[in-house]
Amino acid sequence: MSTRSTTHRNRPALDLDPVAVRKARTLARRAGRPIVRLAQQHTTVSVERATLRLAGLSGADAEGTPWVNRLVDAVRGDTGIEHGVCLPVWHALAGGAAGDLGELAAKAAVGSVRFTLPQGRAAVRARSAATKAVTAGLKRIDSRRCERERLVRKWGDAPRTPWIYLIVATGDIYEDMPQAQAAARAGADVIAVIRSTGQSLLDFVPEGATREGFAGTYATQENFRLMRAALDQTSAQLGRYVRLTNYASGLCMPEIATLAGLERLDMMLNDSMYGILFRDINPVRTFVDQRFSRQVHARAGIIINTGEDNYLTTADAVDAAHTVTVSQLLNEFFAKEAGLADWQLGLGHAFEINPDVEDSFRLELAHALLARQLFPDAPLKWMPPTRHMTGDVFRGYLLDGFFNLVGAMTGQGILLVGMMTEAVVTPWLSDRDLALQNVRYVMNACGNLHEDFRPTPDGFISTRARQVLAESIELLEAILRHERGLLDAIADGTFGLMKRPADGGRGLDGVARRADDYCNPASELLEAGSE
Amino acid sequence: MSTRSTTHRNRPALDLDPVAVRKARTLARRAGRPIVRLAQQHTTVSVERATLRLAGLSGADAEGTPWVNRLVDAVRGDTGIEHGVCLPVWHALAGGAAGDLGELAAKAAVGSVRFTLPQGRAAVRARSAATKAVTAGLKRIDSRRCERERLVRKWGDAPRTPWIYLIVATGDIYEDMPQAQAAARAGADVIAVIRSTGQSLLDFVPEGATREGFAGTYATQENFRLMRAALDQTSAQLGRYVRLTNYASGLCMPEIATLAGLERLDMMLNDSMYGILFRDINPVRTFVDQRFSRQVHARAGIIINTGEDNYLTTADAVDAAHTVTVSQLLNEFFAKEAGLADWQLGLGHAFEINPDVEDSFRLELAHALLARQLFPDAPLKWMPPTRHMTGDVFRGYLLDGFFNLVGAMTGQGILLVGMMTEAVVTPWLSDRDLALQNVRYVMNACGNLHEDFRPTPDGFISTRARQVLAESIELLEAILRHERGLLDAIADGTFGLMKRPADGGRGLDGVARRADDYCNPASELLEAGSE
Amino acid sequence: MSEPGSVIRPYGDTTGDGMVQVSFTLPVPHTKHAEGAAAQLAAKMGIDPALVVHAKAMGPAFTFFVVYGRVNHLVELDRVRIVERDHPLLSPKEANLAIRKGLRRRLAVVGGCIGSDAHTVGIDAILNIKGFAGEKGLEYYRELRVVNLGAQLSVPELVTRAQQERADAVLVSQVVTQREAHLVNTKEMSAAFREAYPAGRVPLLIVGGPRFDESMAGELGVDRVFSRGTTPGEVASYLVDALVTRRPGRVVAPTSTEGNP
Amino acid sequence: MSEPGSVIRPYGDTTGDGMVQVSFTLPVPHTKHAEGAAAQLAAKMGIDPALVVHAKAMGPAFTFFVVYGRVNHLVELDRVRIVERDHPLLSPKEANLAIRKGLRRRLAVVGGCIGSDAHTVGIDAILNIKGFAGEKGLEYYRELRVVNLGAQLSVPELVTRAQQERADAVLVSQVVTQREAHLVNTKEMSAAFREAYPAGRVPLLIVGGPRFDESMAGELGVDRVFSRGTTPGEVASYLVDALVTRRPGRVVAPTSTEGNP
Ligand code: B12
Ligand code: B12
Ligand SMILES: Cc1ncc(COP(=O)(O)O)c(C=O)c1O
Ligand SMILES: Cc1ncc(COP(=O)(O)O)c(C=O)c1O
Repeated sequence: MSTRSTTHRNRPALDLDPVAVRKARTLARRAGRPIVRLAQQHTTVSVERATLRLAGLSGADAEGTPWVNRLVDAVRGDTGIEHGVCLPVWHALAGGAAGDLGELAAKAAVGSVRFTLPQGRAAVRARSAATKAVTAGLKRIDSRRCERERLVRKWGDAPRTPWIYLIVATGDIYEDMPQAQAAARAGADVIAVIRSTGQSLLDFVPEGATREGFAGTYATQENFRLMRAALDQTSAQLGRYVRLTNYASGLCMPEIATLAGLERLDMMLNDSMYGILFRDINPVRTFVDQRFSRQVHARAGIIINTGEDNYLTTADAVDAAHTVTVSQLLNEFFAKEAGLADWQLGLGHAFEINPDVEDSFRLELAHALLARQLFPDAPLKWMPPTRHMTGDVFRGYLLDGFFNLVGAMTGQGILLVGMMTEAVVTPWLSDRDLALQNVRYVMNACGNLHEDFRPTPDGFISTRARQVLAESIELLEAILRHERGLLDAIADGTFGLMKRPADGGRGLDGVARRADDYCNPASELLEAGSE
Repeated sequence: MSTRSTTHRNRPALDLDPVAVRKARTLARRAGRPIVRLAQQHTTVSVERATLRLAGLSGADAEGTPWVNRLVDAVRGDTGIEHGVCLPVWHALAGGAAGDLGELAAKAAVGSVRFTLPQGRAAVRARSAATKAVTAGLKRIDSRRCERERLVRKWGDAPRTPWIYLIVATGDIYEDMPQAQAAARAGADVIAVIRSTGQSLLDFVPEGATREGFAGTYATQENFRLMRAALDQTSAQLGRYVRLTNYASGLCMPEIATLAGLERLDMMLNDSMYGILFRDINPVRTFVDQRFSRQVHARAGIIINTGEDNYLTTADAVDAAHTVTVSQLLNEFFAKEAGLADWQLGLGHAFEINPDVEDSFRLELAHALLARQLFPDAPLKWMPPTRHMTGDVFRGYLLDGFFNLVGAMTGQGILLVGMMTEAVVTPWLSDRDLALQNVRYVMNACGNLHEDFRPTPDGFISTRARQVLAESIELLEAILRHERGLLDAIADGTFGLMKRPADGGRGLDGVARRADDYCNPASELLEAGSE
Repeated sequence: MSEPGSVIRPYGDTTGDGMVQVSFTLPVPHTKHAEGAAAQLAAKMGIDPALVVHAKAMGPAFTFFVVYGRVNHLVELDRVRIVERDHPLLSPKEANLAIRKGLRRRLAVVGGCIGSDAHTVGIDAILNIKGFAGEKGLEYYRELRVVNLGAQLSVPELVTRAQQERADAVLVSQVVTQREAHLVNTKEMSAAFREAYPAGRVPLLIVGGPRFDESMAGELGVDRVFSRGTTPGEVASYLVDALVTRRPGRVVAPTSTEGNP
Repeated sequence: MSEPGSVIRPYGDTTGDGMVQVSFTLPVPHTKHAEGAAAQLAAKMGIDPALVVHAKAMGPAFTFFVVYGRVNHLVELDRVRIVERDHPLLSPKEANLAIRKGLRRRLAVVGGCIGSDAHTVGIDAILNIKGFAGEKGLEYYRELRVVNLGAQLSVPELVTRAQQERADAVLVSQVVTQREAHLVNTKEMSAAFREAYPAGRVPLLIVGGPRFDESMAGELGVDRVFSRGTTPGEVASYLVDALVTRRPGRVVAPTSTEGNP
């Protein structure tokens, strides 16, 4: 994103107090630290399954249950996961229980293997075998990253920022592919394949090519592969590397992150709290999975997209503006702690202010500039109006135009293209074409308007930005006043108005406190990358 | 418009050289002077008919030919119009040829009166009788002007600028009225009733209420009265004086201007060259009629709207930008010479740059700001995209939004609301409603954006504005280099690419060089108002 | 408003002109022939004359069209089918009173989003105190005991909770409609309730969402369907009418009338 | 491209889904009943299911609607009626050559806008050297003598000038369509020519404008109708075909074919 980080530098500067900015970051760090410790002290079934995927285990049984689930469940039954599955698994292999992981999983599935925790030299042997296997997986991810860098050099990168980000969501990977290719030809720099509703609540990753998602297509390794191949073909024709995005969030964050790395996806939706707030996934489960998945993204050179836009679909975009900023600061802290670099932080925000609010456009400018200035080197992800979109598609098309204008005037890095049918249907082919025409007009006609855009130091825009920053600091302080800090704050509905207690939510049973002898080569190798 | 002239004062200033500005005005004056002299040396059938209308003659014969035409044609047959029709007409009345003008016209129509030019005391008597009659007409116009001022005070004026200007064009005055009232209720500050195509080529003003215009409704005294009454009713309900606009331009400028004054219209389209360029009306005829009609507008307190937008429908809006500026300068000169005040100068310009041109939006800003700054106290009329509108109504709706944005950012006085169906049909009820929604959004959300809009002195926008001003000066100099100045320039296609020789075009036969004893009390009384 | 037999036409800028705007995509390359195809479709929709005012190629295989024209159909106002409210619209006060009087106990209402649907804003707008469009939600009604089960609820879960709470009414929201998810899920839900309860004892089943057709209650096996822009007051009034005014527990078919509102 | 019998449907986001968007105004106040009326109209247009996704009152007596839904009509590609070009598209060079060879004299072309229509940009785009869409106008063709009579021309004037100029072809533009002005004026024009000329000697009559239906030539009594986006080259090629390739002077009826382009 080097191009970008330069482009936005010459954006109009808000008059923000550097002391306040530093303070906000410090508070975010203080709120985040305990969560990181929590993450370091726990593992989850998904972390363990991701580790096995790195070690090369893939595929599913006849009912479509992935072998990684079969194997982890079996181990869990015998030894629990608190020691990590690696020692028992490679110990079993060493003991000749099976020739390879696949065979072992198959046997485990029918209960014909018992797992035990190796001790002493046996443990050392198991650990080194496991490390070898996992390292191979990480190498595959490394080579995919190099491949991306090579192809971007070969085919060329997006011509300008913001990158134009388009969604496909037919539910059928074979309809998705031509639509994605059409969108790329029409000018999209990034294609996101929306997931089928509810996949985030599945505690396994479906297998194979799928054709029957609801309002989206399942995230599977094969779907990833098919779509990336389709876009590679088009990228080659266009002489422009078209990026592919999918969603990590949910009960399988670590595994999906791993698959994304293996299939050379380029961006992943990965928010530290989305699963907790919007899918009622247990907070501890989420934070543990989130950290592992981000370490994998860091390694894979994948840009994460955070989900602050979601807050504004339930809370008011003016009243809750500071919750977006706070979430961005937390996402930044967690991301960097997990080893992600600034250019990998697609921090989210959205154009969701009620358009009937007086000066709404200038308020949007203030919020967008605040984010731009707080995170000068991050490729901010600017998201279009959704909740105030209605069946009046003409009005919707106009609103999207002014959303695009804010994007152009404030140097956003990634622009999620708005659809006039937002309130009606998942996007039609023609909606996408019209939407791109809208973006093209605004970028071409007004792309340089920022040169003439100079918010006065104590004008409406700067004042509003300072106010939001101040409210963010207050909120962070309020969070820290809670006995257990962030966990309690989440529990009492600080974000998006949802109350999520630390001991509630889905997937808690998949969490285990690491034993002292916890062993997970993946985590160990990935920690290297972390701060 | 006092409100306006203040609102725009705090608009971002372009860095223009005052010397250049002064020079442009001087050149325009030098180009205009000879035309004014030309106008002072001639009269036209329409000027004479307008005079009779002021004197109280109205109505038409069985075939619908207005009595003013009948009478003027008869006088012309006997004495010609070079002396003015007043002396022969009131001489005939004094001689008992008829009891009043109506009866006289009726007799003249059947050839039962002969007209002669009175001499000596008879002439004096005729002249003073005519003056008395004409003065009564002017008094009626004066009282209508006071009435407007009273009603604006009573009901209140438009809440802000730009005034929102909407068009109705059903062709049927009885469909126009409810649509105009609906538009006013929906937020229009000004209603314009488009004329039926080709009325400008009729050498008479139709009579009575009409229901069968093409793409517009005939401008008649009765239609004026009906629509003004309908809007008065709505204005009273809304507590906001809604202005009414029609078109003077054409072969009957002086008469329609007079009827507008008598029926309390509030604005009139009145361009010094539109008839010449776009309707192939003889230049001399146009300039003579134009001056008289503007003197009447001045007296009636009517705001004129000039037609620079039309140039850009045939010429390219970037290449021909300076022709718009030159035309505005000429319109300003002719208007002031005719006695109009700055607040009465609705100088026209339009958002007609090809939207695919790079930086088109900023070019529009540059042009709009140039006009704003050259004419700081004139209520500029900002007109929407038309020629680059297509059947893609979604794109059209977006373009209109950015047109509205320029209006808001550059402090325009009158905003002609664009319709998404511009390329398809004359506006539908729903087009108007959607268009107003578009304006409301932009004004409400971005209305104050100008506060943050600061074109740098040597940035793209200021540079472009200076360039257009420079080209305007060159063009004015080129015009003055012509032997007969402006007339020759018009003849060789300087404006809107149309070639219009001074001795060509429609209505030339209705022009006469004034004799030394030319007598027209209306002209004399109106001259008082002029510079 | 509409005396029997009264007909109207769409209105462009003149009474009776019948003008409409249409847009669609055809899976054909942009050729003159494609524009003819667009005109043919418009004609089949009853548009005559039809003006294809815009045609744009979207890639090699698709073309987008905008068509304007006069539709020759008549709208027969007295043949309009809508689901009428055949009961009074009550204020919270009146509703509470009616329940207290008529039932002498609080009504139990259980609600949530079933299937994979996670759109809770709609059901919350109906249930939460905060409410919608200035009206307080059902939780605000003293005589209603509201249990909001939130999102992505499985049907079995819903049934069990309804039984535990001895629910008089079950309110279900469905916002995602792709592949008719909302219809499929609703039918599954109503079937499950008929299975789990003795005939006639099934709680009042209400489904809602922006894309439902209110006249489909019968088909879906529910008592009432609410659509776009429903307000809590409308729901409360219906609950009182169905569970108090009429014999409690009895399943009421939606009155779908012909004619004037 | 379209083998006989091949049918297609509108495309929303899946092949065959038949999705379309419609908007219109009904002259009724905005009530639930009005939304039902909108749904009824959509149904009559063949849209089922029809979703009324937007309804907005415009004053007390009108409501604007946006409807989305699946139209059940099929587009029969082999039944598409369009006016084919049944002759080669010539370059100016080729056209000039054909005229010089076939006629041994220059073709006289008279053009203008009749009636009160003052929209000259269209006819100028065809006639003036400047041309349109990168193609030079007819004035650029050495073998064409072009007389552009401009705007707001009366029909008698046009006929006289055509006679004076011994016009082989007369080109008329009509842009304003309100109250069918373009059709009315065109019929008046063609009638006047049949009157003024001996049968069979009438010059080739061509009318054009953005809102004409090219298949109406017969009805309008002209030889050919050109619509939106016509280029000078298309017109020149037609002139050569009609006046040179086929027997000069002979009036050719437009070939309106069924089927594939
Ligand atoms: C907010 C929102 C979200 C939020 C939801 C947050 C939350 N906690 O609810 C988030 C960001 C999480 C989200 C996610 C997704 N969303 Co979403 N989302 C929306 C959005 C913008 C607004 C919906 C809303 O809140 N409306 C406001 C409420 C008050 O209106 P309402 O739901 O119609 O409810 C009213 C009536 O319908 C009725 N009612 C509704 N339910 C009930 C129930 C009863 C019993 C009664 C009586 C009445 C009733 O009363 C309510 C008040 O009048 C819409 C687009 C839009 N502008 O409509 C898309 C939209 C609904 N989402 C959509 C989709 C596809 C998704 C995703 C699947 C993929 C994606 N696009 O990201 C994901 C996954 C969600 C999932 N698993 O279900 C699509 C659905 C398309 C379709 N028709 O199938 C939409 C239309 C956007 C689009 N065009 O793609 N979304
Ligand atoms: C430019 C313009 C004007 C200019 C005209 C300048 C001039 N000298 O021509 C001015 C400002 C004077 C004007 C005035 C009016 N206009 Co006007 N105008 C337009 C506008 C913006 C563009 C038209 C244009 O130039 N198109 C570009 C040319 C190249 O395209 P074309 O005409 O379609 O021509 C092509 C084809 O049709 C074909 N073709 C056309 N003629 C012929 C002839 C032959 C022989 C052939 C072979 C081919 C051919 O070839 C051309 C090249 O492909 C349109 C809106 C729009 N965006 O379309 C309104 C529009 C045409 N105007 C309209 C109206 C109503 C008027 C007015 C009556 C009222 C008003 N709105 O001001 C006045 C009075 C005009 C009159 N008396 O006729 C309406 C017509 C509505 C209708 N369908 O009836 C429109 C559609 C705007 C609207 N929505 O109200 N207008
Ligand atoms: C960060 C993030 N993750 C995931 C999703 C989608 O999650 P689900 O698949 O649960 O709908 C979203 C939706 O907007 C998101 O913002
Ligand atoms: C100044 C002026 N006068 C008159 C008209 C309309 O004239 P006509 O009635 O000849 O179409 C226009 C059209 O835009 C105009 O700009």
